[in-house]
Amino acid sequence: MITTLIYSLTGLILFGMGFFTLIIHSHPLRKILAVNVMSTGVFLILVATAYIPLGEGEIDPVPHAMVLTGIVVSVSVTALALILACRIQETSNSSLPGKRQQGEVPEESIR
Amino acid sequence: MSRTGKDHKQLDGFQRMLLLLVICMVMLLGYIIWSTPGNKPVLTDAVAQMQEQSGVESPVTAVLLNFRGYDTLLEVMVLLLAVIGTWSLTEAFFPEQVSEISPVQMGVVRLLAPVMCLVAAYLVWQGSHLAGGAFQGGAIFGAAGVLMLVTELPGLRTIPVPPLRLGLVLGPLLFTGIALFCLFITGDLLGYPEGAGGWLILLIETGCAVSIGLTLASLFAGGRPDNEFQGKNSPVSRTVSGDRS
Amino acid sequence: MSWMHTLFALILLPAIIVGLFRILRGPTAADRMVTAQLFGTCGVAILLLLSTGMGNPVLLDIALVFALLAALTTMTFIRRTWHGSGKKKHGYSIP
Amino acid sequence: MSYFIFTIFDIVLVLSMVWIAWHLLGTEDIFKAVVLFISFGLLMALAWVRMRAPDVALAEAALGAGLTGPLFLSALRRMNRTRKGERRLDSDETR
Repeated sequence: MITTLIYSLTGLILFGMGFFTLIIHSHPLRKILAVNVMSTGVFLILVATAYIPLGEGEIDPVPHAMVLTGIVVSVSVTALALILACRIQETSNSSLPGKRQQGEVPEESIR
Repeated sequence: MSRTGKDHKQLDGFQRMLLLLVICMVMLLGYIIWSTPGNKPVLTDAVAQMQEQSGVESPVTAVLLNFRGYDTLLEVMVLLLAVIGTWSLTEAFFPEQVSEISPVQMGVVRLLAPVMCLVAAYLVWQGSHLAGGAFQGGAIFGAAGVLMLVTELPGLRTIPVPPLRLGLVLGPLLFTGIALFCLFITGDLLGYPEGAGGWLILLIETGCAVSIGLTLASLFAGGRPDNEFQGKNSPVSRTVSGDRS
Repeated sequence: MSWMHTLFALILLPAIIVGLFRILRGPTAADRMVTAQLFGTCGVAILLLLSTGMGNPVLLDIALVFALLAALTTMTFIRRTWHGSGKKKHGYSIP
Repeated sequence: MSYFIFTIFDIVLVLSMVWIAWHLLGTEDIFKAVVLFISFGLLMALAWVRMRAPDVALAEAALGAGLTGPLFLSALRRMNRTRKGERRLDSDETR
């Protein structure tokens, strides 16, 4: 019981911290990090509610399966969000004068 | 020394109000968690009863690929969608100055990439009776791809696109195909016929592991493959470029 | 005697926390990355001890995965972050 | 005895996780935040192990500790490339 409580409360605190950071910080990478921390908190709560101490029976596998798929999806979403952030940065930089050369030309020369 | 950005001195009125709201929300959620009667295994017995029929010994794998198979099917589709989104956004990212590969790095890749593939296969096979499965195996397989991408092996930029696409959709196609096959045989979507569950699950897991590995590697590459090769191989971009010229 | 293994795992955990100070202080990026790798090694040790302490051989596989993938992060750091700015005195750091 | 040690292990693990999360969300240096996130993923894997979820721990070890780190490092490089030699405009320092 105590273990369930410890991990649930940790998940809750992580969720709150991530949520707060997600709103007040402006840097896109930090927002993505905050979303990751938030999702971790949610997973922690989900798995902690299914926890049973060693030797007192089997563990409910359904939350584990849910969290397993959740982790994989969250990683792919993170990757997509990172690429989106990069694109936003590249396009917004290239619209400014004087910064186009650094961002754009090397990519052209690679091709 | 390490100044945190959440120093209370730096917060203005709006942020303070927000902090208060977040704390209220967290306390409310905490009360809900506190008052929920926990530690009651809800579905453990239900899973344990059907474990015999599922064809695998690991309960998590049974839930993932048999009892709630359509969830996993949709999830594989989500991964495919992530790759489609990435490919439609930008081209693959390769740093402008490619540094030469030092012998140590080359040695690490030569040593680790095959071992990673081996461990991936081991995890997929192990998924039927212990921890492991398509996702874990696929992740390790993807890590091997990422290792090669990071080292910028010269062959990687000329990878032909059609096999890559085939590999990406192999898992979803196999999964959907088997689901429809089961629909014809037993009348249920993903209702495996008696006794064949284990083999079908292993087949699905292998296909999905390959797809997930390629998906993660392409997500790391950060975009579609170079246009040059795409133009040569795919009819779509050929017509587009033809229209443009 | 399986609680002995758990006790040793518990003793190894502060080793991670001490390393955290190096991540927070570390003047160069390489210091931080090396400490993260140290965490990986420490995590492998903790997992091996816990696998006996909790009586679960599957944890050996997790330790194996940890050890395999630790090289990936280092490799990315060397290829993508460290290189090209390693000639500077303080290495790579974001202003 | 074993139960007691496990509970202490849980508490230390949880406290260090919250501490890491605090610094990773609050620090101004993004690279430091990324390294802290890699360590955070490692501790998360240990937490899954403690909650008797070896499947989840295996996925977290492979994805959370292994693959997200390179993803973030690569994205950091790609973002920095476009703004080489200029100060950050939209930094968190204004906050």
